[in-house]
Amino acid sequence: MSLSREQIAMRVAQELKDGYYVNLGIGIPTLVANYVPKNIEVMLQSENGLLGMGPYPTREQLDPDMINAGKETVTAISGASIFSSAESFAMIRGGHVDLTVLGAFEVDQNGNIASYMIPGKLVKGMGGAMDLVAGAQNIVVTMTHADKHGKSKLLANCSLPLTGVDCINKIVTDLAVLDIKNGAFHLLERAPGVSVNEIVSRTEGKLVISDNVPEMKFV
Amino acid sequence: MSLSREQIAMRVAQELKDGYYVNLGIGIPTLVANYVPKNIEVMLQSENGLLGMGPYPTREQLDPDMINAGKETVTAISGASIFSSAESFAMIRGGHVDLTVLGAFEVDQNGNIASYMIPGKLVKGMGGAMDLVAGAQNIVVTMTHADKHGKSKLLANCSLPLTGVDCINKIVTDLAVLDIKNGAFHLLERAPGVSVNEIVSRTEGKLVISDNVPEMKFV
Amino acid sequence: MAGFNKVVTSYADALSGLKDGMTVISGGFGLCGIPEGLIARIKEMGTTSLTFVSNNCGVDDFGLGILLKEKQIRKMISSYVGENAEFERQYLSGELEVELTPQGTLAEKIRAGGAGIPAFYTATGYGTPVAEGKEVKQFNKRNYILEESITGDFSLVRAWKADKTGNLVYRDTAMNFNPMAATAGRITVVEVEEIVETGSLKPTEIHTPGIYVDRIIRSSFEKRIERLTLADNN
Amino acid sequence: MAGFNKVVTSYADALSGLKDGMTVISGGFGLCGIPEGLIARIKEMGTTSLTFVSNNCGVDDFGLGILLKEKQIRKMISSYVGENAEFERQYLSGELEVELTPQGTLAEKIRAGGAGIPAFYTATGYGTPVAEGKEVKQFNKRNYILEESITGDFSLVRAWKADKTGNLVYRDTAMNFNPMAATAGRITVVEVEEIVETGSLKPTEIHTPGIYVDRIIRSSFEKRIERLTLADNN
Repeated sequence: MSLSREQIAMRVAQELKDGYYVNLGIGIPTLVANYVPKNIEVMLQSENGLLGMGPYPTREQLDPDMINAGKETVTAISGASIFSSAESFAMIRGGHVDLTVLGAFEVDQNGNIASYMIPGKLVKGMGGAMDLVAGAQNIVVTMTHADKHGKSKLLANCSLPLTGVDCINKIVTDLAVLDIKNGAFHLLERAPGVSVNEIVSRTEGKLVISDNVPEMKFV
Repeated sequence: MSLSREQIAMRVAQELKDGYYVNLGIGIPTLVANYVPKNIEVMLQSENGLLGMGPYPTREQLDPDMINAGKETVTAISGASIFSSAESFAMIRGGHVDLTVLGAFEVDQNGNIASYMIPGKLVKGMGGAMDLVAGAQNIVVTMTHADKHGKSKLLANCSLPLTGVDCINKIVTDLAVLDIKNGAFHLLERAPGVSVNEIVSRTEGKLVISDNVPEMKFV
Repeated sequence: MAGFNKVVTSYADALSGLKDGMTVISGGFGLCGIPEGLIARIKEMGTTSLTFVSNNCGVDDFGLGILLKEKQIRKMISSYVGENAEFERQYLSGELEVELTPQGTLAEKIRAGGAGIPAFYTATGYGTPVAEGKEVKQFNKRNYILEESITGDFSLVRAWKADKTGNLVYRDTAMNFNPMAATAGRITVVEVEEIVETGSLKPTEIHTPGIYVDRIIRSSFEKRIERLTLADNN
Repeated sequence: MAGFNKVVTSYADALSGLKDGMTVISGGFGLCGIPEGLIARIKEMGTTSLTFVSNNCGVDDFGLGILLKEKQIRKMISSYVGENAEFERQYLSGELEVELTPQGTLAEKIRAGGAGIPAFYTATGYGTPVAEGKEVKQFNKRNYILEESITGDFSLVRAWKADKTGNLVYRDTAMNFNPMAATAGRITVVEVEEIVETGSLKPTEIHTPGIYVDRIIRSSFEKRIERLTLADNN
């Protein structure tokens, strides 16, 4: 059975390591913060200028001057720092953020990503997504494996305008965990109860499958 | 009679305007701070990262962590700010400093300046001089009109390696105040008791002289 | 002797010299840290054909949205411009020109403008629509595009505290684009919550040195929240 | 679980991994704000063929001068290298390579290195020996030269206070090149006067966010004064 949004977030959270600085995009990536393993510490970076983002505020803590990159009211944890947008993207562009998790419309077998623009629909802008995919050491893309019509989002070549080229090497979908290398998707894990055949049928790009593809494990 | 170092500094101080942010180089330029007209306020920038430099400290104020760009111990005035070298040169390169006063070995009629290197002698480095001449809105060069052998320092073409090109438009020497424009020095004022002829004889570059060249005035 | 007292007491003085067709850089991220009173005053002035450089464009009835509504903005240079129905209408009808710029590139373009750097290379946007028409160069076998800096005729900044000489301190994430905006305006106008005695801000705790600031006006702020999110138990 | 505790208690740990031939960026201006103990430790380690990126090179018996004396430095990238007789001797004899870089360009090259910007244009040095071999480009009819960024295998930083997560505050003009150095090292080591409780530094008053810092060591400092100047009546 395909994973829920929460389960995708839980699987992504297994990619976190102790001491990581992490930028979480809007949507499923935001949920990852709820599943940080108990035995590690990570610090969340929000690209509007906050390192050490905490949970949503109580009514008493609520402050219009404390928001995250999704424009939600938030808090800061002990050890947080606050800085300008130029400093924030110096961190991101300079490769100091250990892991970025973000959503996408499409990813292709060459590590290209399309996530900000569907021609014909209103263009709202890329925000910080282009900087994040160009700058992060490590990127995990979260998305559904196929759209609601069953059309694959893991393609040979992205059809939409790109957010970045040759920058994605890990994807967690509702069906599978995959690496991208040498011009192909490599199937690493499948969602519990999902067959390799189903993943094959939902993947348009070149897919490399080893003899034994384990099911994802959730603790 | 030619001006003393103090008199050169006094004349340069007349170029200051109320509200000016000013960077003063080492040597005669440093003395300018002693002659700021009583009815105006200026703020001194020191390129190691201090805006609002104050006088030398008393023994009680002395602090090894408070120095100026000449590595001298200094103080900060009320309203001072302290910042990184990158921020300091953002101010300088970005044209936010209103006036820079610095010394030179040579200046030529095209506004080129040579001030950091004499081939054959040890090269100690340009420090911030190249940034200052490239970035300041307004530059006053102070120097003796000729060297001790009587050789002019106001040339048709600088002979030494340049610190900057086409950037100097005002010079205060021990003999005269001059502008540089349209490929020539323009004599504006002469030191008290110094004849136009003496200035002509000590100026190698093209010199434009109006009918009446007033003596400098000191209040 | 005015010296370094940059405080003005009217919005007319604060925005004196702002004219049709000028480029204005504004701090703010969403509705957080925006110069509310200066924007409202531009609405009153009726200045038109403005180019605004701002990460976002407000909402329909707040922030830069109120200038859009009055058709005072000709062009927006922004990274994200959702949340605004009037924006959408003007953009689709061709009344409004939009130059979408990645957020980090936008921040760096404004910083570079203030710092006298006319252009810099970045990997951000290489191979995407953002790279169209831009020079590409390789460094260490990676491709980068050349991005030019931005300066403004005016910069509008919102800060928390200022002293009279223009030294500024920002409050929490209301800082965002404001420090860069402060450096890149030919005339930089700052709207603050509080004017403090000169000398009361510690020199190493000043976010924006006064050298960048031309005019300061004290104001109070609505500080509208765009997305109110609270802890579960609230 | 180490989490974000970056404090080390020995210089051996602080400089673990430093090897012959590496590039090291060091904060400091003259003798002000230099990482005294880290430099002394490199002397003890005997690491050689180092390239040092530092505005100055100390004096004969203090600062980077002590590494020069031991011939541990192969190359200096600096803006000003006077005040040092041994430096002069090695430079004139060809033992020491020197790359003179304008001070503002040096600061910006290190900042760019930390910020993922491989190169930028500046007017500084155009038409001078500094411009030799560099690309020239016009923007708004003015000539600029292309300068490439600098990164280091190690950065050595001196700060005043750090919390355990590496958030740093500098003291007065001992700040100088330290904030840029902190961003541009593959491994950034910070020597501090005081380690404070995490949470005791106000988030908006932190000069260097901890994300740039890998190791912190507490030390005490001689803080030698290079040019003692006192008010006239002293």
